[in-house]
Amino acid sequence: MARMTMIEAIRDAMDVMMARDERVVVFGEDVGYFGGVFRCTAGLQQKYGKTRCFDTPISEAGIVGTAIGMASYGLRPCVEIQFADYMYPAYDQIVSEAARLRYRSNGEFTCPLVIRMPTGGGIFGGQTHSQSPEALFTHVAGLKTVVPSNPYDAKGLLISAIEDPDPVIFLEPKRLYNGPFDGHHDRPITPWSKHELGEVPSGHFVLPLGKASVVRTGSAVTVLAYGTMVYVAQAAATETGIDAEIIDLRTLIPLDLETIAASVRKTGRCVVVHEATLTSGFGAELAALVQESCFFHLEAPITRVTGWDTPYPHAQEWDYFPGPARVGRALVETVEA
Amino acid sequence: MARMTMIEAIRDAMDVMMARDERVVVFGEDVGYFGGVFRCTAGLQQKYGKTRCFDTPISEAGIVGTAIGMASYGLRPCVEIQFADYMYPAYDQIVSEAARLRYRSNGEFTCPLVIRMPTGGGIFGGQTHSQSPEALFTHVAGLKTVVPSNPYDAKGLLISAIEDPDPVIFLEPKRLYNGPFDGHHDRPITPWSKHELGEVPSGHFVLPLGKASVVRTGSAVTVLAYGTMVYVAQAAATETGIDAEIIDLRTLIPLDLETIAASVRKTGRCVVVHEATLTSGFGAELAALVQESCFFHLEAPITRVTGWDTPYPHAQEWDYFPGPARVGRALVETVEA
Amino acid sequence: MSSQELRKVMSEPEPLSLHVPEPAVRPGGNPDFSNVKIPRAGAVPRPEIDVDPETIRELAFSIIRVLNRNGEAVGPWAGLLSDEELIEGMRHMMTLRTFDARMLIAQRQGKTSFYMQHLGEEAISCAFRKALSPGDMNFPTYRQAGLLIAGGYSMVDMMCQVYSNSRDPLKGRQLPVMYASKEHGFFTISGNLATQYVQAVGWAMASAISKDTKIAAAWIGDGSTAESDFHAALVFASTYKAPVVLNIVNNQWAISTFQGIARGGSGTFAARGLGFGIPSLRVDGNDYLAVHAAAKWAIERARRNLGPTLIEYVTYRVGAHSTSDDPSAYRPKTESDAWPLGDPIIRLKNHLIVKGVWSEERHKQTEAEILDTVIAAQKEAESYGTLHAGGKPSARDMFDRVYAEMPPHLRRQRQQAGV
Amino acid sequence: MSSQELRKVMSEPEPLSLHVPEPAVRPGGNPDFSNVKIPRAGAVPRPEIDVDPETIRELAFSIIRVLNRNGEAVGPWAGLLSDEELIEGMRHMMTLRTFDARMLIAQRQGKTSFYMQHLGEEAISCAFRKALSPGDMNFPTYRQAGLLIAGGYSMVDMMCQVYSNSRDPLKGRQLPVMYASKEHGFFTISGNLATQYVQAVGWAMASAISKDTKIAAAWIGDGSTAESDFHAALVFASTYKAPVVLNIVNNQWAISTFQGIARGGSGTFAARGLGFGIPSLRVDGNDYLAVHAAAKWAIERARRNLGPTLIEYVTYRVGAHSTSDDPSAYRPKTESDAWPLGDPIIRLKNHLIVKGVWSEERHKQTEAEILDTVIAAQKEAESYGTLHAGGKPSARDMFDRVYAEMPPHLRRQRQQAGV
Ligand SMILES: Cc1ncc(C[n+]2csc(CCOP(=O)(O)OP(=O)(O)O)c2C)c(N)n1
Ligand SMILES: Cc1ncc(C[n+]2csc(CCOP(=O)(O)OP(=O)(O)O)c2C)c(N)n1
Ligand SMILES: [Mg+2]
Ligand SMILES: [Mg+2]
Repeated sequence: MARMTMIEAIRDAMDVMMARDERVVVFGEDVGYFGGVFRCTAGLQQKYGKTRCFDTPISEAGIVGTAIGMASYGLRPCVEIQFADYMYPAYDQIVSEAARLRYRSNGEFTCPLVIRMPTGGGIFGGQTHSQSPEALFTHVAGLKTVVPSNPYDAKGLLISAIEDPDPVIFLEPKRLYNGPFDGHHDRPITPWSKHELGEVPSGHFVLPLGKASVVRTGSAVTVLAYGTMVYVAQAAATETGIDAEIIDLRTLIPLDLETIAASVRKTGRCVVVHEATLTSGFGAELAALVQESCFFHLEAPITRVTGWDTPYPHAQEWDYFPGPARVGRALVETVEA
Repeated sequence: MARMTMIEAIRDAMDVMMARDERVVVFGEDVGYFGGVFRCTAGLQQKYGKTRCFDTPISEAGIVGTAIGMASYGLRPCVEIQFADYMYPAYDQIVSEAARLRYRSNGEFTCPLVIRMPTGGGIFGGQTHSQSPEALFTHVAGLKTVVPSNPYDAKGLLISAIEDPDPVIFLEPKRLYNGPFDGHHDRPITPWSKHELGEVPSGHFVLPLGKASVVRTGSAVTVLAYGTMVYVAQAAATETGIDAEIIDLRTLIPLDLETIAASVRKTGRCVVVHEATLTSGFGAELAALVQESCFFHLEAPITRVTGWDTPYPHAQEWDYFPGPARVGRALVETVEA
Repeated sequence: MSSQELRKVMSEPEPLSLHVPEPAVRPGGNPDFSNVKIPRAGAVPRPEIDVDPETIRELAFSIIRVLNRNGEAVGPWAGLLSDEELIEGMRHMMTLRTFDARMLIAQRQGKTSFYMQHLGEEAISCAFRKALSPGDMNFPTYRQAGLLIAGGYSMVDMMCQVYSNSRDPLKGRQLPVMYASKEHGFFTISGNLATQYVQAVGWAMASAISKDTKIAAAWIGDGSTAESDFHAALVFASTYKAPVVLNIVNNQWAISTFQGIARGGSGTFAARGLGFGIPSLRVDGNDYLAVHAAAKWAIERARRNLGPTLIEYVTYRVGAHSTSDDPSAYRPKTESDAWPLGDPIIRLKNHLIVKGVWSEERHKQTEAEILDTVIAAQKEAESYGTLHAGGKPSARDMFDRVYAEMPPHLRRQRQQAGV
Repeated sequence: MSSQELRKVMSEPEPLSLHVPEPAVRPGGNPDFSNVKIPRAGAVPRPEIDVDPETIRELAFSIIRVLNRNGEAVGPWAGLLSDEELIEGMRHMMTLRTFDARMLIAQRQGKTSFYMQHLGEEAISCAFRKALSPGDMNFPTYRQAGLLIAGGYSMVDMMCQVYSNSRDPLKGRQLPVMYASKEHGFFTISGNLATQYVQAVGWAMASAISKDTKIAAAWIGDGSTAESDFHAALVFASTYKAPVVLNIVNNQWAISTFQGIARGGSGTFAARGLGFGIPSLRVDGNDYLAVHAAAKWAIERARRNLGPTLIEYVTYRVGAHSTSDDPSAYRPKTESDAWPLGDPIIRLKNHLIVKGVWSEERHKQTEAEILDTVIAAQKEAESYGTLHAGGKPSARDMFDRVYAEMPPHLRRQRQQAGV
């Protein structure tokens, strides 16, 4: 076990897989020589050569389109989109192609492909370096969508994603790269080197896709969260003193509905939090599912605490971000409802 | 008043607006000389000339990208994407640009633009001529999303959309072009010429965006539907004999939550139907909103009846399509729950 | 112009106006292809395989042709195929045409929902296929079924796909003609235009990364070159020198829009390659020998790691775009008769007759034989069902293969569907 | 090669390998631009405005230059600007450089989150702006603030945008440097690369549709030409002969990737235009006079309804990509010193001195004046706040202008936010 940042854990997952499996190739904008603008691929080109890890032209459609071709050939590409905000030019290739190759060809062609992208705000990145587009993937049959919240999970889930026979969208909350961030932007963060979840096994290990993790047990209300919001929810629970059970979903599709439903049946209340805009966000699906499966256990409406239905603003970042105060208010209201 | 098909009503709306307002221009693939593969723009080039209505290269990104430039210049483009399934190459321009010009420039530049696209299945079009991607638009702040279900609404809403100062996604359920379709694919449809909603006022008239219509009043359960599903829901209510109140949403964003909530508070039960895949479909948002705003009136879980979480298959079209039998079952279960 | 004159012009500009390209003739007019410049057969030189692309720019503006008016094969691109190979090619094209004719009728009879034919374009996919080696991969559009026919794929399987019946290899999930066969080097066809073009480049890159010897062939229509993925493909192919042949089938029409709408101000589609330093050829697409020779040259370049080649095949879409289309609404009915490059089957037939290895009689006889074979295949296919009658894929199949392993939510849904 | 030989090669192919382009030198190496072919100033001819694009293909492979080593303006592209205009251009470039320097420091002081500078590229946007007429519209990237400086936009407003303060014209919604001003012909900058390129074409088409006389200018970086919207722009511009100037600023780098990654096998970026029949020029981007002359030519073509022109400006990004970047990780520190086209300010300075209308002294004096002006603007801007201190846009502003009229759901959310 070694202490790692989330960046190091992600890099380590690729490193392990590139060493084990010749078919794993890594590419994207600034990914090769330089090692990525967030340094997630630093050193991989040096170690595995220019044909296993390389720079691409600035064309997300080209990155994903060629990766699909490579996957159908038999390689296992793990590509990076520099920011999730820049995945739109590749969206057609993701939705119409990667997600459907297996289905439409009845398995003649498949697409074992991982598309990594940093998501989320909190770094004053403005509207094009802050987005959380997970709901645009969860609506698409054929895709899996993963959002790790710590170095340990990131490594185990990324290895699972690379080994998965189907396309996986791997969303990396960039605000967590260097340490858990609970939304208190005016306080220093603990670096992962000082945090137990920075403890990452060396070598190959996997966390299965589709298993949530209960990061805090409680009986008053269930909080469904993923990525950065896991820490915000924890802060909110601590600060309000509410006995919240917090579930880190880790994988959105496939979703661990069992764990969710078991918790909500126990607590009778549910708050959903995410950073993406409210309307048609993944929180809507969670609320719909929870009321479908736990209706007769629910004692209060399911509340969503999310980014507002506006583009992510620059100066008003902390007004937009669903921080611990807003989440805390929702916890109180839900418990008191 | 004249009886019109939905195609004629849509064409008439563009015709009226092109005659009234020189700034209105219409273009897309096969839209000019030929008049569109569904004939929605037939005759407009002849009437208004090649620079007001014209054919484009096959590039959805180019169609929407140039339309955004034109809108920012001061024109009012109303463009066609041949099938909603082909909007993905334009998705970046829609999400990152059209939806955000006003916001990011604080109103220096705006984007009065309508993007029309046929949606939905039921014509054996397979996975790339059948999609209903509305949820991919409703998640995007800055867009409005409209889905008419009859010729009258289509004309009134399309004129509103063209006059709207912001970008509007106008989804045309292609299975309704020639007559209301209730999901009984083995029965002949009534053509619009024999249907009262085929009655369309001539000249200029508008239906405001954001107002739903209660197409059937009832007290046992509220059904939220739009597009083709409005007729499927009606058939299901008739066939099950359940006293359902059916709301045709007409506009998804902005949503007429008032009308919805008033109805659900009255009936205490709610079924949501759409043709799009279940997970993260717009039905999720509706379910989330309804339970948020009507929780203490709800007597049963909100049920969603939708397309399955698979690509739209060709041969199994009627197994996929959420027809009156499936909707009927949901009505019965919800009323009996 | 002096700067003063310039200023004058600048200060009093004329109003602008929008240029919208139009085909030479519309319905009612007389077909006119006088603007199509057609060089003599044999006139275009055949460069060395490792030629510097910048020195052969003119090839993007000419047309490589082998068969002349007299049915002779002439010039530097001739001489690659034996008589047997030519006769085989003849049979492939005739089979494809017959297959199309039967499926068109079947569609009209309601046995399936939709069909797309190749009429007039048979030489391109049939001849190209013969230049490939086993293991090479095509990324086709819906108008390259000749790759399957010439590759020996089962016609019954093709028809079962068209009928979405119980033996449909794709389990009814796909629109008719959207075949897929890994074994036959035929990538699963997408309904979304152009997406396959850049995937082909990726497949070729993968082959190079893997130190394999296989190459890829990308296919696209004239109209679809306007799509963005065409650009992505050329960028990546050019940068990584991917072993791929980038084929453009210019059949003059994209549904109702003539090729000038996509081509704009460039003289040809082949010219698109010039901006990328990619050797770009233009070939008579109705000349089986020319298509084969150009394909061979490009495939050889790819195989020798010399990088991509772009080829524009000049042809004409004689039939409707699909069974949903009626071309008489946008082009003169007789336009195809006026098409100056003739019919690929008739041209190869004449060549074989001139060579003395074929005759009108043998042609008729072959036609009859092929018809029998196709009808037999059709009968067999129909015994497995057609779209609305007989055997069909199950509703259960609808839930399968969305993922390798069915996730819980799909399991729940399948259960709900009661299948 | 005979068909037999060919077959032999085909049957025993060597393994393929992937080509990944690399810059000539990496950190630790000696900067080397010997591969950059630079023609003499004055050597490239100046074609008539209505020239047939096919006859000037070579211009896409050369470099139009006006200022020679001795600081003289020579050749057919010289002579368009008066001394006053040149001195004004000098001031614009110096102002932009000073503005950048101050804002860089401000960013380091934490007064804003982010900044992007123009070091070495000042001539391009400053000179281009002077060739435009009122009402023309630019669709810029983040590296053309010279369009605003040379267009007389208020520096205080620019700084308020950079600081996201209470007077920020964009209400704090946008990342620093993402300016927008309709009045100053400066379209709202997007964080998403290349989207503006095709929008510019649409704007130009709208002008033509409206029988207006205004033209559009599209801007893009070398790296971003790989994006798909670049293709869409060229397709539409070529088809509709849109009155637009398609500018490519080739500053050799796209963050950490050298221009060979985007350019691939084509000799130049200007060559991309050739595949579309668009006249394509290549210009010394560090030569104020050359930039202005080429811009004038292209703008005049557009204005006279002759259609689009593509211009590649050859320049060098001397600074870091942005304040988030450190170029020493991927290129030699001294590479910018070795850049053979020099510095645009020094080159114009030398020209003015040679002409006898400028001196080292006057230069220093102007530098000081400009610094004073910029500092004064900065003081004023800071009096309205900086990102983390002083006045700022309100949380209420966050909910505004998502739509022209606030829909009910946003009203509810604003209420919930308590603002
Ligand atoms: C992305 C996308 N946009 C539009 C369509 C609709 N469409 C199908 S075929 C076609 C015309 C294609 O023309 P071309 O590329 O010339 O090929 P051809 O049919 O002539 O072989 C169009 C517009 C589509 N299938 N996909
Ligand atoms: C769609 C998209 N992809 C990636 C990025 C990230 N990005 C910002 S600038 C840049 C490099 C652009 O290089 P170039 O076009 O050469 O312009 P320059 O910065 O050199 O002026 C990249 C990759 C982005 N902003 N948008
Ligand atoms: Mg075509
Ligand atoms: Mg650059």
